[in-house]
Amino acid sequence: TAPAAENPAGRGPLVLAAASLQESMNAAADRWAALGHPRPVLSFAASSALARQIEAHAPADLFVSADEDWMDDVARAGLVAPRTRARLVTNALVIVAPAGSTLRLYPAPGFALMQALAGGKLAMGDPAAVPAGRYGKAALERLGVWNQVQGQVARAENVRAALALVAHGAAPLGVVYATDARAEPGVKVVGVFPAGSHAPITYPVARLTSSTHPDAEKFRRFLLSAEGKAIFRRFGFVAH
Amino acid sequence: MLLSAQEWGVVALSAKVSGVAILGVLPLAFALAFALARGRFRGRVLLDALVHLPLVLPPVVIGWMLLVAFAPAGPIGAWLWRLFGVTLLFRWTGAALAAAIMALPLMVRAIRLSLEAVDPRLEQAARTLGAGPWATFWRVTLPLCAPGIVAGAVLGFARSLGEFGATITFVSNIPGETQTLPLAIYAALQVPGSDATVLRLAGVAVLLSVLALVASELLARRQGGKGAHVL
Amino acid sequence: MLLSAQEWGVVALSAKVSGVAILGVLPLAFALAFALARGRFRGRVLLDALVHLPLVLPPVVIGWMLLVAFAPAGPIGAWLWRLFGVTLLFRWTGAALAAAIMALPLMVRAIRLSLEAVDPRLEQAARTLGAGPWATFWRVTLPLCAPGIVAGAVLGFARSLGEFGATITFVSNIPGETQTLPLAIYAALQVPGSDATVLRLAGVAVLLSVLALVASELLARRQGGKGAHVL
Amino acid sequence: MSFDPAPSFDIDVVLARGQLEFPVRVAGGGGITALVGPSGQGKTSTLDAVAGLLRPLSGHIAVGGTVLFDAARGIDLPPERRAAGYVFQDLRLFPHLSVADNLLFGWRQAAPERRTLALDEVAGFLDIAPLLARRPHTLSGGEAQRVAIGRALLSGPRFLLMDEPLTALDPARREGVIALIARIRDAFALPVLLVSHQQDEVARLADAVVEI
Amino acid sequence: MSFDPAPSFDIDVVLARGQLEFPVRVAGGGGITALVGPSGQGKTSTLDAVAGLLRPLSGHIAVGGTVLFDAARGIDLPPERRAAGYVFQDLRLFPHLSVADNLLFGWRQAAPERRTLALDEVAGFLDIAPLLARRPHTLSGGEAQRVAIGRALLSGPRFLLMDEPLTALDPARREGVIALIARIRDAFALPVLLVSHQQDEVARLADAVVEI
Ligand SMILES: Nc1ncnc2c1ncn2[C@@H]1O[C@H](COP(=O)(O)OP(=O)(O)OP(=O)(O)O)[C@@H](O)[C@H]1O
Ligand SMILES: Nc1ncnc2c1ncn2[C@@H]1O[C@H](COP(=O)(O)OP(=O)(O)OP(=O)(O)O)[C@@H](O)[C@H]1O
Ligand SMILES: [Mg+2]
Ligand SMILES: [Mg+2]
Repeated sequence: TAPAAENPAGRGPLVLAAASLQESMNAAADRWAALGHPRPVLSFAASSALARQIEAHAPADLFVSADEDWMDDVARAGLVAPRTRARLVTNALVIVAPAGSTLRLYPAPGFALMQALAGGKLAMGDPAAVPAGRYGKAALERLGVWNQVQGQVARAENVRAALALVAHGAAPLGVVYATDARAEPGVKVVGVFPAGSHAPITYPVARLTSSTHPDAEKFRRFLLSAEGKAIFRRFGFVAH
Repeated sequence: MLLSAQEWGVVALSAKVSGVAILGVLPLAFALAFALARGRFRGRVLLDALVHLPLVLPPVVIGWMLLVAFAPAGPIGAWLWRLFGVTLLFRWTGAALAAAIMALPLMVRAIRLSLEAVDPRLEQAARTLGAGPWATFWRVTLPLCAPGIVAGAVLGFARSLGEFGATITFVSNIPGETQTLPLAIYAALQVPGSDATVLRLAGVAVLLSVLALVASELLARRQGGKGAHVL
Repeated sequence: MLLSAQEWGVVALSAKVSGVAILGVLPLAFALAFALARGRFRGRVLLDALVHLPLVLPPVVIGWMLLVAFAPAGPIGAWLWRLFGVTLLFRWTGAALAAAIMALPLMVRAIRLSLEAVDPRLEQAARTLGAGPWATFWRVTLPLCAPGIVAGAVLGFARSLGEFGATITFVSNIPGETQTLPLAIYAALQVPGSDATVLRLAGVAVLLSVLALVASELLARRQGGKGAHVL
Repeated sequence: MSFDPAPSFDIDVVLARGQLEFPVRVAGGGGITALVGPSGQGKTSTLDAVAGLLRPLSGHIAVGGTVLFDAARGIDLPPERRAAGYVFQDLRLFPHLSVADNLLFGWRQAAPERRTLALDEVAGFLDIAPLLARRPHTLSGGEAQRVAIGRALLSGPRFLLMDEPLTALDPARREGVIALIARIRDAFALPVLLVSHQQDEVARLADAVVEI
Repeated sequence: MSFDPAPSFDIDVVLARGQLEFPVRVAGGGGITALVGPSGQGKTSTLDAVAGLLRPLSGHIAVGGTVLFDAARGIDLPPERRAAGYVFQDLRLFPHLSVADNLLFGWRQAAPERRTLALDEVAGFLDIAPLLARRPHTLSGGEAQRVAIGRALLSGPRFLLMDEPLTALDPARREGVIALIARIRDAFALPVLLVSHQQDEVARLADAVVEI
């Protein structure tokens, strides 16, 4: 028998969320608390780490993943409560350069990414590990430039680290989410990947079978409500 | 250095986790160091390798192993839950366990180095003076390797303060429960433009370790310093 | 244990990065240990704290500091580029630098512990026998603290093998150039269902460290073992 | 001098040190038995064997009628149960303890009824009272030697093993210590095994001389 | 015995050890100067000062006409340039070196013209030839003492400082070493400062006796 999550009075549900959702999820939790509920407890880490914790039967209430694969993995283990998985938000993929750049790129089949790099590195999340990297690689492949640039790719631990590489001038260009680019004043968006060049970038949310907190489902619904989605849109996510 | 109330909580938690980790693991570290320094059993190198494991593997892997072992259905976790009704998952005690394991190899090495420098002739002298093996251990061996114990504890404490990968993988990143300084720093690093927060928290971590260092220096000085050579 | 050609490359790179890091940083570690053990200058505790920094701060922060310092526009990076036309960014040399810095505190502590155990009366004896300060250092002090140097090197090598956070932050994860074992393991960990790969790579890392341990034990045995006590 | 009629030291063993193996036979008559012989011949090894620090290959060791070691009967008392008052040739003072704590190391372990001497008394006789608060590494050679003697005497020993205990002492102090040893032997009927290269010392102190 | 007419040791210093301060004056006539006095009076400290291991508070030290230390003139030769052959009271053999490497430690540092003695010769005289491959911790007390003497002699010293160098030796070996020291003094006109508690030793060897 798995130990149940404790629910000391005044403590909200435990939400495991991908680290890239930190600002928006915190804002949502603040709003929820302002509505008179106990503030949810938010734990941010890589989706992979959180999924493994769930699969180890750690007592949590909600899981917000940065990609569908890890949510699938959790679901396969039978740990997602029936009919609670939903698409929370989506994101767009962009090319960034240091803030002072005057470059302008139009990602299209065969576009001049290689020339724009001018021998420098293309920073992105590790395609083998980080969702943003995976999407980025897929998009570049679709546009037929991956083969040219793959030797120039600097694979970062996560998308925020890739962002930092560009912001500090270590790499002239980077492939990141639109939300990241928005948050970092050290970079500017110099190109946007067309939506068709990669699979939809989605952030699924689900309640877990281990959830015992009475507020868990209510908070999940709040996130998916119009008010919740408005909060995410403030941070650059796409939510309908 | 001005910290918010929540940040103070993080600092206090970090100090608690590291302190408990080091004090808790010190006896084990000593026992392992003793076995490695003095023991002549088969499998010594294997034990040595096992002790080094947390250094050699990326912390995330150690955290994952802990997660598997201490999961409610895991080999140790199930047992802990049945017998004591406790779980370390998502608890500060789990963070302390992770910190202790990551600090262990450093502590064992330092203590072992000191143990190997203890002159066995002094232990013989103690025996002839009526001290049995235990009394000799407490009154001669242990005090003679005090420098190694202090060095090991300091090194381990510093390592615990900086522990990140195993902790976040094992007990997640729960404010007030498992969010130690490195996890708070990580959280800040994920938010563009929060360099000031990162630096402030890093400053506190450094300050904590300087305090530990100064305390250890004072301890070492009280212990007698240069007097540790055999006449 | 069957590895793919690419995985063998990762192993070879890891060994190279760790080996170069430890051999390269050993003299610095010794110099720092010497200053901390023998020096009586102002700011000793500060230096001590600085040496411990890579332990106390999360590795990612150290990697980030390296990135800022060694970026083409960074204070050291710009200078390196202008003078020598080299950059450490995204290079295996940068991975070695990160590994060296993370291993430094462990090595300094071990060496310092041994240095503090050297009997100054033996150094005096060497001086009366005509050995100047340098000859005394080479012929007496250094061999007497060989156990600490070996212990420090082993500890540092193990730590280097496991280094992840600073490396990936500083030089990113470039196969064939900076993708060491922990980075490869991390990449595998991020993909659902690749536990077997993780375990295989972790096994290789452990094997590498066991080799280093065995080598160090043999070295220590040749060095004379129990004979290190003053008559 | 008063003699103890029972044989004090009854040693018949084969010892091994390094590659070397050598037989040792000592049959002390009582009182002080001097062990003399060339350097490197095995005097210290013999004392180590009696104290329980070196296990003989074969044979037996008895002191004052008590069997400490007997290979045939499988007897081998651990050092702490032999109650030897051993003054080591290389002194072996505890570097981490003050002189006073060195002196009291054995005394504190000893059963109360064996605490026949007091710290002040011994320190006075050995002229080390002013040194009690010091650490061993600050002592001169002769001072350290006297502390080592005092530590052995204060441990409530059933017999004394003294390995060249007077080498670093000036003539006056040597007289004092010799008188002290003789007094203790007589007062407590302690058998003493004394290694010495000084013929005059041996002649004056020893009740029996054994050549090794 | 042949005398050196120049004063061998000219020492007039104030030494400090711990809290203690004490003046020391030695004016040796030549040849072997014996330094005698009660334990803890400062004999070892004096030798340390001559060897350059203990800096006097004031005064001067000259040996065989060479000034080694002069507070007033700001002269203070480092130990390695004084070329003392120092036999320490606590021996201080190098634990990490074999007996042979211990013996040759100073010899290897010495200028070729100062290598007046050979390893074999010294090892033969001191009867330590069979020990050359051993480590110091396997030596008996007397063996270690002879190695320490040999190490000092082989270093090509300009003078000898010997702190109770014969305490652990049996009478026969002591005779041998005494003869060796006398021979070296005469052959190389080496001044020797000898600390000893043995009145017979002092009487037989010393050309001058200084009470401390
Ligand atoms: N570090 C120290 N602190 C305090 N006192 C010291 C220290 N070192 C030596 N002394 C004291 O200085 C005095 C002189 O010591 P020294 O070793 O020169 O004596 P010595 O004449 O050689 O005696 P011995 O014949 O016993 O060897 C002694 O009383 C000793 O206790
Ligand atoms: N660990 C060892 N390895 C090899 N030989 C050893 C070892 N320990 C002692 N010996 C040898 O054993 C012999 C006996 O040593 P012991 O110390 O008993 O002599 P001793 O009679 O006390 O001599 P001394 O009068 O010089 O102190 C010596 O020749 C010594 O070299
Ligand atoms: Mg002996
Ligand atoms: Mg002396």
